[in-house]
Amino acid sequence: MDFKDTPEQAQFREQIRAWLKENAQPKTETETVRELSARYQQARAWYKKKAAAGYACLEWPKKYGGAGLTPIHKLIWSQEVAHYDEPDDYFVIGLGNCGPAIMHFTEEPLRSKLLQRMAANEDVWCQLFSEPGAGSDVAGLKTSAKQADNGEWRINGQKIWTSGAAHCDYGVVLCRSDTTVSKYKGLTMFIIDMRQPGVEVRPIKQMDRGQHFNEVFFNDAVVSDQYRLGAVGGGWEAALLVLMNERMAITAAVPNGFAEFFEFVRSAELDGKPIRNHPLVRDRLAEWHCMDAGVRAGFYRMFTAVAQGGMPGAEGAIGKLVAGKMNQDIAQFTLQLMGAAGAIHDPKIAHENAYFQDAILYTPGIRLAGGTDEIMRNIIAEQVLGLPQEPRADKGIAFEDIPSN
Amino acid sequence: MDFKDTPEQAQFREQIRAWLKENAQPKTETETVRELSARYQQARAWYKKKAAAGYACLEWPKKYGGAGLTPIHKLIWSQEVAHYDEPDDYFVIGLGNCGPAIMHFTEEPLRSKLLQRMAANEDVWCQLFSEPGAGSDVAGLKTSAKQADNGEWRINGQKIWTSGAAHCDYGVVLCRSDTTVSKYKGLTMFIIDMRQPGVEVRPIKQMDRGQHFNEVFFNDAVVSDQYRLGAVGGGWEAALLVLMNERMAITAAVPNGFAEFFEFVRSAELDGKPIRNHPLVRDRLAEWHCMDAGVRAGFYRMFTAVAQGGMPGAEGAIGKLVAGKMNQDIAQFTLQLMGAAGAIHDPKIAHENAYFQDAILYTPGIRLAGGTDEIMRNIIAEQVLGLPQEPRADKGIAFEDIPSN
Amino acid sequence: MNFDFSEQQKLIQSEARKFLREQCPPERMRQVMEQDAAFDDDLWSRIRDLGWMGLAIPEQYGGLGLGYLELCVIAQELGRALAPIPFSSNVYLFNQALVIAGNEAQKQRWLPRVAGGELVACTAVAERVGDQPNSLPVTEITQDGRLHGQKIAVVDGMRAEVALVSARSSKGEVILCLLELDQAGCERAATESLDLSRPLATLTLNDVKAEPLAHCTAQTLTELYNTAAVLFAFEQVGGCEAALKMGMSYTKQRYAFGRPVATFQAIKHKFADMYVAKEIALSNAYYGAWALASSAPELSLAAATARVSANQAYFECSRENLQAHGGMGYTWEFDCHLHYRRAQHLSLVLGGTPYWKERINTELLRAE
Amino acid sequence: MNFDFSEQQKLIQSEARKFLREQCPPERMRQVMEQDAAFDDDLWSRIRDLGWMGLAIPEQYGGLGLGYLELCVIAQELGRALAPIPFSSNVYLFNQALVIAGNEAQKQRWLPRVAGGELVACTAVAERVGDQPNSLPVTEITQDGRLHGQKIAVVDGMRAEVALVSARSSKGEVILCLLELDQAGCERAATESLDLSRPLATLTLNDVKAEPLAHCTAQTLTELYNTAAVLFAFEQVGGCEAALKMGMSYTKQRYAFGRPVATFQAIKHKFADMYVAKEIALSNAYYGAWALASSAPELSLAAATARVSANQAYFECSRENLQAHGGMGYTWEFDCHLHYRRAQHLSLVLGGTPYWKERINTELLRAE
Repeated sequence: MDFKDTPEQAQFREQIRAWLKENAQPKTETETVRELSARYQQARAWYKKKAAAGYACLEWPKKYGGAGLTPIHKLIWSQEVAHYDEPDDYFVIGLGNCGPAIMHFTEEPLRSKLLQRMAANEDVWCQLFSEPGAGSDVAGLKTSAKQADNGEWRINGQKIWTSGAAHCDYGVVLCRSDTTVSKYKGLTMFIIDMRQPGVEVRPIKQMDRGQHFNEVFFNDAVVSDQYRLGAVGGGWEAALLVLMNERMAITAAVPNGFAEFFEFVRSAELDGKPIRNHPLVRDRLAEWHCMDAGVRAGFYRMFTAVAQGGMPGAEGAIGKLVAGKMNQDIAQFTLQLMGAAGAIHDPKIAHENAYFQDAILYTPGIRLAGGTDEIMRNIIAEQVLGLPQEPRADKGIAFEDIPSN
Repeated sequence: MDFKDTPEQAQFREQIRAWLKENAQPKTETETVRELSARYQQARAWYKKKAAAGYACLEWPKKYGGAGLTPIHKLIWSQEVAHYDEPDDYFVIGLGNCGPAIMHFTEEPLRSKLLQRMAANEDVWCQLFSEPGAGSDVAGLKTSAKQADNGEWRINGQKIWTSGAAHCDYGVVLCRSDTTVSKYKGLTMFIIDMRQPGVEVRPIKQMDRGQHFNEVFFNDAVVSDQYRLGAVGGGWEAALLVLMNERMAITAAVPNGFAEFFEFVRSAELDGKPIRNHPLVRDRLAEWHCMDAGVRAGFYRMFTAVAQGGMPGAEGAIGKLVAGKMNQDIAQFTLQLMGAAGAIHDPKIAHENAYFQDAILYTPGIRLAGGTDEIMRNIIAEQVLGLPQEPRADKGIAFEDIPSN
Repeated sequence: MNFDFSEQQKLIQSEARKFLREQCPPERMRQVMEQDAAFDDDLWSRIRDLGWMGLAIPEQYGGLGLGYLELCVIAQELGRALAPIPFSSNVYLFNQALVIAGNEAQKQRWLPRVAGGELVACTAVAERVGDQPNSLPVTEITQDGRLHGQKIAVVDGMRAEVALVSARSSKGEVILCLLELDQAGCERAATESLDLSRPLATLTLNDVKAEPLAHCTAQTLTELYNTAAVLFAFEQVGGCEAALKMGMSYTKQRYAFGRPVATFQAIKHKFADMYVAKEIALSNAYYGAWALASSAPELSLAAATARVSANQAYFECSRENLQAHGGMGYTWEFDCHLHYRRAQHLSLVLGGTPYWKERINTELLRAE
Repeated sequence: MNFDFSEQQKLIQSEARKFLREQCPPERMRQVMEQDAAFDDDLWSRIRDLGWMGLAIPEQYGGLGLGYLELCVIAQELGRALAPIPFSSNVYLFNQALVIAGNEAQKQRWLPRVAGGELVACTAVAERVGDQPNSLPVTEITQDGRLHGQKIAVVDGMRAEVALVSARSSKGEVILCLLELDQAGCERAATESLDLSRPLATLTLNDVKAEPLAHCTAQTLTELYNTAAVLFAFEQVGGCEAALKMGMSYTKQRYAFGRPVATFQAIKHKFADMYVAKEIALSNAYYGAWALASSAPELSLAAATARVSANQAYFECSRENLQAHGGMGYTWEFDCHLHYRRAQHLSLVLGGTPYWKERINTELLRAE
């Protein structure tokens, strides 16, 4: 049991450390959490820079524009780049989720063309699964795809929570192609050109006033059958492949607020006294440290499993489930300590650049995005612990007969 | 809004105060929580004493041996008797649950005979609903009642969690009289003589080594049809009446541990320092005070509603749900403060006569008895908030076809 | 025992609820938030016409001469309706301060204007992040009544005409002063609030003229906050009830996996827990109302208990209502965040939970 | 990075698990509880034959000369099996104390007997309710090595032949001494334990002869407890896993309302939460194992972190396993309370959660 790199890993780490030192932007003390959508240009510039140096798509085959390395190299990259202020994960949905689906389901020459453009960041991709009426229950989606006699498909409906859709060139869209068969059998997946007629993107205003997510409306958007991913009616299996890759895309852990709280405890005074001496604050510091440390050590375990050729387990689900509530609790606890002034949402007045005021407003989103806390617990219970499903009200009947709103 | 009695209530309160002062045993500082079963003789003597003075069955009609007063008088009695060390609630299951069922379902002269003997504590009654395979789901019970040609019923099966069954003369037992109809329709309720052949009582050893509860085995126990309570197949409705009376039986709140914790905070020193000055202890004291105070104030609201002729609401369910977990948390928190010595279960060494060591072992029972925490939340969600039931796997099919263990 | 509001009080409450359901849908709060307005002037004037501002003010000062209990039921409805108006600043705080510690002249000057809804007042206590209501102010008042200092997190401070300001007297004690804000040396700057419908200001006071409350003692601020805590608690409980209802209604209509979301046990148990928290807060608020209305010695403990329970219950109810809505709950468009923001605001501006928990301890462990 | 046990260590673990599944079903613990025995002598001698007691003891002292990591996986299995034996008293504490601070003569005298399972040792630190591991003992040791005082909550104290006793030296510092218990002036009294299978004693020491650990410093006890905390954490995590498995298996078989109890969302989410707590504790225990095995400077923080997580996880898992069993979980007959009692015992005897949380703070905020 050790934390040592193999000689080859150590050499790779040295190499990227040197490159990052030269090329990446250091973190600054005054850094504030910037809205993702505001970082688009920076993300694009950073991506081009790392792609030029050969560090994009590390684990993709070279023929698709990758570096032909392994998931471990990607993990080492993630560890090192985390020390810098670069939005390295910005395009993860396209690269991590859509990329493997394209690799798996398309034929040459389309495959190489799409992947090379994606790897070079010439095309940015998004994933279009969730709908206003199908969030936790993604497979309950209703956006319809109907095939015409000439083989083309017409897409109608609405998707929601599409990250960065306004900047995207292509999307992977899951549609219902048949309502007369059971829920999971009537789905088909397609590539869609986000710039084509019949596709309209509208930003969603979040409760914290950010606008990273979008609604996407399809109004007779036409897709050629060549852009179909997987079999007609095989959309759910294709979607599972995408979602498994989401799990595989070992990105930085969901922000849990511990680092900011620790900094607050180290440095803040309240009512003229250093709060680090307050036993209640110390109790919370220890509590949240244990959760933070446990999630981090869990990632080391996962890293090791992947290095040994295994698959990541439930670590991501645990990390996300813990992080959302913990970050919200940290924000709440800290604001309450601040007293009346906690109600002021102003980085010039509030501690840590108003991190905790920001956090009280964005943490509800962590507990919802990518699966609610409740869905995470379902996943852990059923997929990790193997507990039986609830009796299903939507099983064994045609989709059109399933009760819905 | 006030806490004043009406003149009539004030007079009644004065009267019982004077009587209690003369007759009831005062609380002592060194009192320890005694096992319920160990208090049987004391309970019986106390009951006889209060019955002789006319204070038993306050809200029952006089013809059945009661005092012919109202639920308010009973509440006033409960408040006053709570200041003394008397097991006043000892016979509540018979009087509060079985009594009203007898009143409702039997005919004269049986009715008066049974009730008068119950009111005089000549007969002690128990309630036999739960079974080893039917706890949370009481209506899933399997103890069978089959009617012979002569009209008599034969009872076979096993009941569990019967309070004080070893001391009981009669019981109200819920049986399955028909397995070919749906779950709630095939039940019938009876009176059973606990001393008759075919009825065997065995104590259950609890995890805290107490033995208040029992298993009761029925082996061809014969019951005359005259002892049937309600219609054949009408057992569930009859049981609901009993359980509603359980809710009506406004007894003292479930112990939540606050008083003991408060005393501990007031008086204890740990590691040579008074713990009342420890901010973490103060945080918990305030937290648990709020819950305790809220439950108590909730009972005042209920008292008022009942005084105005209304029905008690969810206050009992809330009080029990809060008390179980809170008492367990208090015990855990306190033991942890005690450090290594917390592991010693000895009233001569541990604080508050080892209350917290006792409590860590009995509080799991509070969270289970009379409906688990999960069932309490179901009740609040469905019966108080009116939320819809889950899809039912046991609906609309014959009992014998319902999956069970 | 009669631990309930009277029929008359319940009638006032149901009328208020009906009025606010019609006149104060959540769009009202949204408008104030989106237009960076100070408050809803239109609603304010309608409420003035109903006489609510003078409900508990004696008739001799232009009020209706009713009591605190009537104010409690109104507060619960204002909280339920998320009313974006300076009612608490005027009625729970400014008005109460005069009632508790003003002399006749001060009362005659200000109470009729509060009762008539003719002014907006604010209360300025905190100076630094982390200040508690009992922190000794840095802001000083000189012997001749001149104030120097800075106050932050002043609710309604941008629109108020008069402020109640805590200051350090020449004896080193806290004193509450009346300060007319429209004078030289008095600067205001807006600061963003978590609850955008209840704006905050920083007041910078440089040699400005103020007048101490005539009968102010070292205990006055505590007494004032006791009263306000009970009334805030009723607002918070009203908010809990609205959030709970919103969540139940949404999940009953919304389907997932072929059944209404409200049929899932995780969701039902969430609502059960919200309800328990709300009921505990409500019962504690009742006890606070009784203590307030009967000037009971238990008021200090009852008020702190009501506040802590209400802070926690409204946070839980608003947070889990949002959670029960799923992704839609996170949008600006849905109303979930209105309660969530209001819950933050109400739990902070009178001092946070740790301060009030310490107050509970002081009371419980007093005399020992 | 290789943050996992080796194949060899995993093999030791699976062999241990197999052995204990056969040789140490819960009835073993139950027998000790019901017969008021000190421990399971039969199991103890079988384990001795397997050489587990000397696993991490150097070969020169009769051990196998393996490391801490091997001990960690054995600990996890002992915890899973609820083994009612003085393994922790002998191996994690007494043996470790000698390794850390004994001189060669002391090691030669005692280690071979520990390795051979020939003695039972105990550790006596607490004196009063509320004492923490860092409380200065009242028990004194004189210049000529005589002990006076009383120790409580001494695990295995009724059967031990030798005790490791903390005392106040003439310099007023904590010192650890070796005390042979079979001498005049040394009295033992049994006190009931929450975990009846791990009995406790009160030791009264009246002018008894003891010998300080030769290289004992003021830090020795802390170092010793760091090591023990990591090993205890593995026992606790093993217990968590057993409790979780027990609950899942029972609720999968048991029906209510026509379906297995394990299909109810409230029960499934309960297990998910237990699993999350257990995984966090396990990951933190791994980190502690790494720090222990590599003598890393992070050990102090890692050990405290592992302990706090393990204390909380085992309480939650054992408590909610019991809850998931419904009424049957509350009976003596069912095994749920065995884990619940053991969880209490393990979380208390090395000092409770508040002490270890404070240790985390000390480490996190050190150097500032």
